[in-house]
Amino acid sequence: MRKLISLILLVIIAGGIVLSLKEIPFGISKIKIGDYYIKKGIEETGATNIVTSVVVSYRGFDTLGEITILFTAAIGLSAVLGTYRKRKAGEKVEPPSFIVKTGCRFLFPILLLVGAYIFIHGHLTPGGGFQGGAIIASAFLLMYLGCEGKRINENTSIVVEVLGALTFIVLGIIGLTIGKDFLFNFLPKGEPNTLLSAGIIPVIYIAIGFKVGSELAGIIDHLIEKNQ
Amino acid sequence: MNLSIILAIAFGGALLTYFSGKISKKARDVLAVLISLVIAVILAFFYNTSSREIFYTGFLDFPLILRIDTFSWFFAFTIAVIGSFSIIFSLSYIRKKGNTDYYYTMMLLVIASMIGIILSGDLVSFYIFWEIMSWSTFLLISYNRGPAIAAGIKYIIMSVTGSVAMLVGIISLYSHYGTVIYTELSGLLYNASSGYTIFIFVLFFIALGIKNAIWPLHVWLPPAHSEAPSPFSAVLSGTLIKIGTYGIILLIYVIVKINVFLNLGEGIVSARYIIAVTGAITILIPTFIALLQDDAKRLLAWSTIAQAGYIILGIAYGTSESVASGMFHFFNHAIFKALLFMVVGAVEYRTNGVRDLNSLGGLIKKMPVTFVGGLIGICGLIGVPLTNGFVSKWLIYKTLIINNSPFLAFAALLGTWGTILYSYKLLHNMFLGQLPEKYEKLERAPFSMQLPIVILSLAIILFGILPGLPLKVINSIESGFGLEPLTINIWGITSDTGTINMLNLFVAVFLIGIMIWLIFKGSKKSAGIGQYDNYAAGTTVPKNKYHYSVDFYGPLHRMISPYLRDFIDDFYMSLARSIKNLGNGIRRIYTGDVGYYAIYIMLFLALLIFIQIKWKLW
Amino acid sequence: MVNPILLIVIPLGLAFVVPLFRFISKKIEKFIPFFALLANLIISLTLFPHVLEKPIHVSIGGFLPPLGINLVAGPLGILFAMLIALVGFLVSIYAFAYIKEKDQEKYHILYLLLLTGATGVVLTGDIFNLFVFFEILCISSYSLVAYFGDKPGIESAVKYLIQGAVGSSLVLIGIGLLYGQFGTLNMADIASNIHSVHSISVFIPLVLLITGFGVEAAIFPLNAWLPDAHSSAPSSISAILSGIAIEVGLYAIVRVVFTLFGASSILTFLLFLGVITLLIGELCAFNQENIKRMLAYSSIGQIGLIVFALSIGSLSGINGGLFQLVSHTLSKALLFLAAGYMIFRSGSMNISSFEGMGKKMPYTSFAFTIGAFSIVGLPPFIGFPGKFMILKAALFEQDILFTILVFLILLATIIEGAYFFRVVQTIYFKGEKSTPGQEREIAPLSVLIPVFIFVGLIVVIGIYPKLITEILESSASELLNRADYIKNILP
Amino acid sequence: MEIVILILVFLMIVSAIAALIFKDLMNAVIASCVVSLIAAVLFYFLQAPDVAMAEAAIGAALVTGIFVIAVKRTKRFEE
Repeated sequence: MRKLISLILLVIIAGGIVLSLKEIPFGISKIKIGDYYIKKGIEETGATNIVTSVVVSYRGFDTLGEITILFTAAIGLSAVLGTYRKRKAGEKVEPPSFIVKTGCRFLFPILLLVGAYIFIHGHLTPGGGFQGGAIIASAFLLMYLGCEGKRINENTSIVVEVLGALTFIVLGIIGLTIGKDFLFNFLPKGEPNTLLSAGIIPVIYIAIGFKVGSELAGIIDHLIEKNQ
Repeated sequence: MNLSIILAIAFGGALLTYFSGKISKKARDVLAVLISLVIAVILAFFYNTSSREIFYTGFLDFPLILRIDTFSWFFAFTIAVIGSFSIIFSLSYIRKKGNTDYYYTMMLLVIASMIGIILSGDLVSFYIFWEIMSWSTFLLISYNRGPAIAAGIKYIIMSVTGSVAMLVGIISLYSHYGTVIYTELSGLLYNASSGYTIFIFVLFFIALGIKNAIWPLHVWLPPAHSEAPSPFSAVLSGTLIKIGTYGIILLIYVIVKINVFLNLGEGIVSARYIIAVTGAITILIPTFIALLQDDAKRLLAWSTIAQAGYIILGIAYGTSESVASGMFHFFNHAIFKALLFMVVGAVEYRTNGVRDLNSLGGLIKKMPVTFVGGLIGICGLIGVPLTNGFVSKWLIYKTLIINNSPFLAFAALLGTWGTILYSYKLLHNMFLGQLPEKYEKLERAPFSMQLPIVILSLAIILFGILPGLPLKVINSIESGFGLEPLTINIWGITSDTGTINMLNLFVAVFLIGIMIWLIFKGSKKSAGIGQYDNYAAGTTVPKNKYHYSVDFYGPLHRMISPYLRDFIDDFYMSLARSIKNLGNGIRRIYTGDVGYYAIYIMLFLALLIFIQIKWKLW
Repeated sequence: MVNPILLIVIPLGLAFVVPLFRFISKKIEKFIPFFALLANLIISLTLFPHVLEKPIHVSIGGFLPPLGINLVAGPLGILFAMLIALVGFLVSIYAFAYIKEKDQEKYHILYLLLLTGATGVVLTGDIFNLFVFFEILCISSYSLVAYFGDKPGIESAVKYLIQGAVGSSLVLIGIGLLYGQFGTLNMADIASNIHSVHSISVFIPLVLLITGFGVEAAIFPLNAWLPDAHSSAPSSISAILSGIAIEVGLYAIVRVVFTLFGASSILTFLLFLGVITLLIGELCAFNQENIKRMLAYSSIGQIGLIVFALSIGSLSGINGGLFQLVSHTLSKALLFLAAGYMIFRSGSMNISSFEGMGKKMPYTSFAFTIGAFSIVGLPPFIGFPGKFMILKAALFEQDILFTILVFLILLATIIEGAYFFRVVQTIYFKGEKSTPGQEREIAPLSVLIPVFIFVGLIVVIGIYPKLITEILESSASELLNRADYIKNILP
Repeated sequence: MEIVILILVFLMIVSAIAALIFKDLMNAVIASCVVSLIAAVLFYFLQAPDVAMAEAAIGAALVTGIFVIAVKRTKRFEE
């Protein structure tokens, strides 16, 4: 009965959304802000990857908010798990097999490298701080799976996290103090398509990469190390 | 002198009293008495003046106005005087109990807010002071704990119900006429449709009727008056419920104006008759319920409702004599009901909280002054000639009879017979008959209790013999309302249809008294019987086996009690219960299962979408 | 003039910094929210006179709207920012003594983030940015509800999380649809393109947004999370949730309905919804034995009243609704704080365990009484002008429908009075008169100071409502003058 | 090209339904991982490499990992 009702309700809602979607033209460049970004993005921000220029520059404030959400979630998780830690006695974790162990050890540095590559080149190629950070975090996930007993240093991860976020905010405030707006791109934009271009965008993306990486790794750490 | 200074003294004094109590108890007592007296004295100086001032402009866009004229002076002064007597009475009464700082503060706050209500010149400030009075009263009613808690909650719920109704009325008037100032409002309702006038009337009457305890709205009063501390009961009964009376007069004669009021409806269904009949019912039912009470204060509480019925009857009847009787009776009732509550309070104080009429008795020798106060009080209550109650009751009977309202007149007379019965029961069961053994060591009431009792007793006699004093004030109020003033002199009233002259009456009573005294003196002396002389039926009854006060009026009691249950109270209680059950039922919506909660969200959304797609409502 | 962005950046930056203090001293962290919110309070107060003249627009990153994100510090936004900073500041003082759990650091971070999110929501001029800050607010409140880590806390946090997540996803879908149709996320830009909500393609995003934000704003029937969450959270957080979080949800709805969509046609529906919410909240609270649940249900009722007032749609209606909002924020925060400390002392949330508190904790009891009277709407406390203004606005419509709704509202007021007075009686008059050994236990100063500042505000604004009516009036006209809002941002 | 996308979409729907139906939660996690992976591929086809990358890294890798941990710590089979 309950399922049926839910189904009916969802059908109605979906119908409504479809009706609304009908009005939206797909594939036609009617999206006016999007058009502007594509046309003027590189010129205004210096980032070749338009997505990055939108994420970090045009809508950089959203990105600041998003890393805050992530931060909030991580802190909240650790706050809840930190107080709600029930120890199950005698729970044994099976040691990983040799293949897993070797594979993980082999992949760990490579993943770190890939992650770093992605966020450093965020303004040039697809990807950026979030993706790079996630890849780094998955490297740590592998480390937890493959290497028994190893874990990240909590203090280090927190310092990295905080510094990453602070870099973002400080860069924003510098923009403010030099008389322009918050998050103003005050560094020289440089030549597009080179690593040292797009002003503060790569700096922010690197900071985000570190922050996201350490944060997600911290979350994994909290989940796995519940029985400490 | 500024009117706002009175309020500043009253409210500021209340707070100051609290803090001074933290320093010194003596200083606080002195301060409390002083403040209440100062207010009364200042108000006395305002006699026969009229002024109007804006005292505060900070509340939204309403300039809050204070005004004084004879009408408000009369009420304010009565309230201030009764209030200060109650505070004097409290001095020893409250000493035994805890939280004295709190008690005095709240008492002064109630008095201050009552004076604020009376002095307000616009409905918004009227409402503000009204609400302050409501909650400060609430905080004081429950002071005695125990059953007082239920009494307090009943009071405040009814009071809030009334005041929200009144608030709608006030704002509705404001939205129609753009003003809440009495002088600007007055007469504006002349052009309103009678439906709207009735709407306003009903809304205000819910509030004023609850405060004034008019019959189906009275249920808060008996528990509240009987459970409150006695000096505060005096304030409650003597003055606080009269705020409702004040409001009714204000509504009928100042805001709506008499001519609109008299033209509202016709014959039996006119507003005038409906209210008057309600007043008559309020006299009848509570009088006989009072007869059934065994608790002294509860008896007085029911009696208060009944007496308020007389006042309403007089006011609503709308002739100049009836209005005068209503207002005069208000004045008298304030005096003798405050007095009676103080008498009961003094007994309660000395007997450590005994109010049960079945277990008291014979205190006449132990507390003679209190007894005399009680005697004069009930004389006033009954309306014995030479007491003030006589004049006001005479006026109402006369009006009702000559204006051809036999049913109302009958109700008023029947009410008086009932009053005689219950007030005799009160006096007898407390002071006459045998003295129970446990009270043999009883002392007299302390001076601070005797003083207000004596003064109020004297006031009853004074205004009984010289009714012209208050009637002069009432007369000038009436001419302000557009009613024809009565022809009065200091001794009474003269008119074509009946003259009352207390001087003649006084002389007559005096002579009759002398004659009776002489007859008694001359005839054979009857034997005096001591309080413990229980010789009956050929044998002496042991002292404590038989107590004459128990089951007073027993047969009558058994006869009428089945008809006089407080059905109204039962009705309200079942209403409260059903709201409670409704609340418990509705709470089941919140099942605790988050799956349902998610469905609620989806349901809400789907419903909106469905309605829009189907009917294009928005 | 100060840049309003600092209102967001300062608490946000400080929240990020808090973890570093563990390397210096564990004692400092609890003062961080205090200073951050003090700064916010000062900034919003200095902005206040400027805003009354002309709303301040700040674009971020040097991109003019609608290209980049912009902040709109209008009277409404600053009013809310001020309220958030004020309540947050006072509650942060309360937390000095109240929060004693081991992971204090995380409490303070989450607390700051919650308030940052709330401030962001009320200041931003971009619908997606609003969503982002809304999420910060929600996520931090989920975890703060579970902060004590006891079973009811975790359970209600999870329920809150589920319902909140449903709501957020609806909001996100709505924003997506809006972006698809109008190709912009700037609220003024969208607003200038929306001409009517009659078309289903505009109506769907509207109801999605109302429903989504309605979950946080606790409108019936979207409010099932509230009684659990508010009652099992730490009392300081309950105060913030009741005083700030649901009001911010309401702000989002109001902003969407009035500014973004200009959807006056849906107001009648919201009118009824408000009254239903009010009645249900008060009826549920009526027979409640758990004090915090009672307060939580009463919050539902109050929100219903505010929704009703705002949906009258006239200037005086919105004015009254905003006044009631301020009054509810102050009074309910006070009630939760006072009740919180009494619960802390008596060890139980049952109302009957408060017997004799009037003697044991005189100051806290006094404050609770003031809060209760104010909520019920008795003069001279702040609740009275609020209720008065709402009734005035409703009756000025001179409509029989409004008269009926007013009577329903007043019925709810009576019910509300009944249960609040019952608690006041329990505190003062119930229980043994005075048993020996019942020592007076006066709450610590860090509890009494914020509580009494609340009491002071309640009394002062109650006596002198003009203190805030000016900003309320310009806020109300900001909401109603949609064209001005658009013109100011997109000249 | 069109055909490939259609097959992918079909596979995606199948694995989404599978994730709902499976009683063994570990299988369900894997199925949802497949959904994410296909979504990532589809994003790539739709010329959104940034989103594809995020979906692959977060949806397919991290979330799956976290789910696996969660399932291991609670019950493996749905009742």
